[in-house]
Amino acid sequence: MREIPVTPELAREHGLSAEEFERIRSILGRDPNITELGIFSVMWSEHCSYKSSRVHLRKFPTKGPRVLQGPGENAGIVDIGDGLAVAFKMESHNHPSYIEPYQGAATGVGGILRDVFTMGARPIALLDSLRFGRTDHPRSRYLVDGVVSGIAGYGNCIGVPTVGGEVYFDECYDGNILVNVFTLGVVRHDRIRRGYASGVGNPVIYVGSKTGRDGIHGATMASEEFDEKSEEKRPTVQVGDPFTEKLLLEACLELMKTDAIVGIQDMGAAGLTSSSFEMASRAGTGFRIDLDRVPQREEGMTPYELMLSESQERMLIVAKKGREREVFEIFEKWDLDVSVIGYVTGDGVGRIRMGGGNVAEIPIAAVTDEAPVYNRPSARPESQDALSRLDFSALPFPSDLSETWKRLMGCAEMADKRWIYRQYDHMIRTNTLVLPGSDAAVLRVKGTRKGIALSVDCNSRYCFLDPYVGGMIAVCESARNVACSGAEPIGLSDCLNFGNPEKPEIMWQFRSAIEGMAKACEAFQVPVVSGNVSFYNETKGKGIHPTPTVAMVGLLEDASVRLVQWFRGEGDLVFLADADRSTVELGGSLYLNEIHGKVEGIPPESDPAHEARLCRFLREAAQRKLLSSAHDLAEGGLACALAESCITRPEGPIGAKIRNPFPESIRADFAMFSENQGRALLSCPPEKKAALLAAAGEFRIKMEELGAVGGTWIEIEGIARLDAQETESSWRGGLAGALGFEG
Amino acid sequence: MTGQAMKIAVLVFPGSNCDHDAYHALKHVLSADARFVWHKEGSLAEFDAAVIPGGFTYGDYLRTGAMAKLSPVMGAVRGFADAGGPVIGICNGFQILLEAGLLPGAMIANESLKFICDYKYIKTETSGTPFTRGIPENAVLRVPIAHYQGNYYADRETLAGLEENGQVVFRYCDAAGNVTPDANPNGSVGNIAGICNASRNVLGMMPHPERCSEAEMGSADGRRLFTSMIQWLKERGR
Amino acid sequence: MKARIYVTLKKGVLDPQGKAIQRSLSHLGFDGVEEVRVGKFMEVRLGAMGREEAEKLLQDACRRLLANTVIEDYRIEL
Amino acid sequence: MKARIYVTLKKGVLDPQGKAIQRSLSHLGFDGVEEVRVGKFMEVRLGAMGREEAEKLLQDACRRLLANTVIEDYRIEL
Ligand SMILES: Nc1ncnc2c1ncn2[C@@H]1O[C@H](COP(=O)(O)OP(=O)(O)O)[C@@H](O)[C@H]1O
Ligand SMILES: [Mg+2]
Repeated sequence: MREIPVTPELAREHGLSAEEFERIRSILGRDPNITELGIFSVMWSEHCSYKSSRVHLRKFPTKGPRVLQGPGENAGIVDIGDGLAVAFKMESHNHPSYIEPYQGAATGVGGILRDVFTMGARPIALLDSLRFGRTDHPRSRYLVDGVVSGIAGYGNCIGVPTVGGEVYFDECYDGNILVNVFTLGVVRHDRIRRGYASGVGNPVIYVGSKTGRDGIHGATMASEEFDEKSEEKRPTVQVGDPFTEKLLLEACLELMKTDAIVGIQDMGAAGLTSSSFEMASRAGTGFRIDLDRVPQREEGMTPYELMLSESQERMLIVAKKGREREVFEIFEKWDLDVSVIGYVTGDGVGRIRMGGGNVAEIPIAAVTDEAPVYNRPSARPESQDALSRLDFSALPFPSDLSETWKRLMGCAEMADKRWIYRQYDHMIRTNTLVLPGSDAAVLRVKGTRKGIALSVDCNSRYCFLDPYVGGMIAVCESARNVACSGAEPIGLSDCLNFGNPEKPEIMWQFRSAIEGMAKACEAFQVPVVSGNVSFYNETKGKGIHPTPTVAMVGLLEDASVRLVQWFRGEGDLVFLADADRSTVELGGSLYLNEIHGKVEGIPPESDPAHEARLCRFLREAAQRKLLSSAHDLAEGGLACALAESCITRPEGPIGAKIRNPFPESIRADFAMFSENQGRALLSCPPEKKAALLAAAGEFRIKMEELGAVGGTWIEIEGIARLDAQETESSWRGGLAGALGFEG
Repeated sequence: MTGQAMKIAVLVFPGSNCDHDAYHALKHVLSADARFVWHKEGSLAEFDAAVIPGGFTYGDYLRTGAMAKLSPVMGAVRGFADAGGPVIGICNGFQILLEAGLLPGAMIANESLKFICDYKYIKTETSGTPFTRGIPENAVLRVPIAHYQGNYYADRETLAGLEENGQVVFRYCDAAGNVTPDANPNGSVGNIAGICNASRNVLGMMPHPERCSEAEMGSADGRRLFTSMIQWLKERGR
Repeated sequence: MKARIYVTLKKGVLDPQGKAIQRSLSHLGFDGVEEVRVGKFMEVRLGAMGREEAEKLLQDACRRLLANTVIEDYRIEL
Repeated sequence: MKARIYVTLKKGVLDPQGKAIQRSLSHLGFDGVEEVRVGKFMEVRLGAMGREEAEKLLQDACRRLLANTVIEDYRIEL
């Protein structure tokens, strides 16, 4: 085999800076060979090393009485009592999904599932958070169709329900779509497994699919900006095989019932490299592996290719010495490849051999702990000022408020998402108590009375206008969604999608968003237990809106008290739970964007302390069974939330009549669509009114009785009204209509 | 109850994924003695009934159910059915029964070429099967579907035979029980959602009764199929 | 030895995929395409064996697994 | 005019279907089948047009819709 000479240029092509290359040479005391260069480059890529984000990620609260595993492992784990816990994580597959939407999204699902079942948990739910370019962008239709089919193709086949998500369309994602996928699994405390390569002499076992030349450089690809040439990187596309992953899932869970293994980790980004080095690093050990023993799909693969391949559906296991037979029997039963490829050593060095010779020899700690950490310069760009200077009084008043209201209900952002979630099996495993379509999905935990509520949220317009406030709101909104189902937020995972971190203004967005999120987490006392960072979401220098998506996990001790967002029936009273204030918030609002074509202004004020109280109140009201429904107010404000509570009911639409809670001095369009935070629209039977108001008082939540459910009109007295049936049909067809799909 | 609960096999193929759901419904909701049976088993002799659950056996690669029909356990299913044992194939289980020739016809992709997961209504066309004996004819059930290939096809002759013998068990309909093109989610010929064999002891259906066997899941209509079957077994005796 | 197997839907069996492709093509302005039928195409690598043996083996494989003769025809090319 | 289009996975791209089929065949005792790669095969009926025009049209259709050139190759037969 001809050795490729390693030069500083080659290092640069691998995404390593001159300083980083020097550092590698000084660590090794010599020039790295090509395989070693490859290993360093993927391990020190943004994707694996978090080199630009680490200093800021430390600001998140990650501890709490329920936390069994915080960030640093493949997934975070939070206790839900009764000896059970939930393991969960969110991850991005943005770049691969732009290049090949079906396979990119599919392998994104495959990857996040492995992250969760490698911890010993059985995945029971998926969420998808999607962002595409304008609905009329020539590529959007193709991308939406491909991404949704890809998620469906993988998730449905492996049998994990996709129970919720979100989708947005904005010009800023034209060239950089976001595909973030979240998985949650349930695990018994005593079955939790971690990625540790401990015990000198223990065998290192490769299981799953054979290795091919898939996605080599996938990890570094995720850390590079897009340019014209990215279309040429195509052969690195990985193809998902959900069937094999289903076998892998069952085999791994079967294996984890035994105590034959000491550690396990999936081979995700940077494949064999990251799994082997990270497992040894956590355990403070070393390893020796022989690449000739790696099951291979293609001929003539080099050590470089074998170490960097991102072939899917593979795991690395460290078993107890002498227990190999048990591992083999299980994987052979499930028709999967299994091979002992090496063993654990005690000297802290990773030694990789092939063809009888050493092909790489690297001190583990040098690759992991000594990875570069950057505190990159950050600066608020002056262009932010102009954004906040919008003169709202100059906005034209709509000629027909009812028509404007109806138009908002049918726009892609508000419209029914059924076209998407109908393609996902959201019922399999028979746990989904609240199906997609409400603020949060609720799943039962079989064998207990408990329920898990899930929601993923981020309003990136707010984040664009003020990343600190936007980050805070993302956390508050996801918590509110979960609380509207009656659950207590107990932990979250995030996916931080940003532009190029080498630009100070992007770094400013990033750190501000994190600080805002951290502030809100503290108010809720909700820990961040896992997450993911995706930088370089830029095309030709144009970045996306900062998009820190938040997936919130909530717990209901008694799932039978769960709530949904739609009104139950005639005669129920309608209340607005609010903070004590009457300002108008239109900065970054849906109304401003959709009707006036502007993303400007100051985003709504967020008061995490109030939000936390509101959530406690909602949970308490659910527990005392005081409510018929609870719906959080978000995009489109009170008017849109009211209409949603009327038309999203599975039984068909119903009307409601309420009064305008804002003072008359405020413009009617502003009052209707103002996006004040910390509000929820509630309904209850008249006989529970007194008890409900008393409960609100206990939590210092302002409650305004606005009206009642009934009739066929959705009406805000004296301002506007909609025919419930008509509104429902424009809402229902809005998404497919905007994208030109058949409903 | 004559003491012992009915012993029901829930077959497990590589890629089955509604196996746990069927097991849960039978065991925990209906208190039957449900057992998983691995696809390499060659006999069902000890069982009173067999369920072929939904899923993506062999990834649905090539054709749905194509590779699963070759598993050893399918030989046992054939023998079990020939001897009059009740067999119910749900979703992918239905597709396997078609591929194996235990039921006539074939499945092609939904007309929309999209996977569809949703609640639908089906009309019970006959009470003359072990699975529907407790459900009045024309009764409308609310049941979920979840499939990409549920577009039932049979040639004209086969279809005529099915209709004549009353082997069409369920058809997609609207909430009021009208069998209309609008109520047909996938393009199935004659709105067919489920059929049985000539001896009426093998049922294949695309909707998922195991997913709607408990009220808290949104509908308990599916439970009626399982209770019918268990009642039938009891009356038949061992 | 290499072989090719073509599996096509029988005449008269609805082909939703073909229909959808035809429709998409016509939306894209490819009006000249009047009909599309989608089939499967398998490239098979066989171990050392004679032509006749190969033919027999593949016939058998098609009947037992590769094609569903209720709705599909197949053709083998050696 | 009739045309045929063959769409196959690029070399090196994983073919989960082919893999599973090969394994099933080998379980069935068809040991002689060493590898299976699955592709698509489309039979297209074209309106009245010349050969050259047809070739051009189908090339275009393949690139824009019928093949996913990120992972697939295609071949047109007129
Ligand atoms: N991409 C998606 N995948 C699955 N479900 C989705 C997706 N987008 C939206 N949904 C579901 O549709 C419903 C409405 O979504 P959305 O308008 O984003 O809710 P909210 O404003 O309350 O966060 C929710 O139940 C959500 O889970
Ligand atoms: Mg909401």
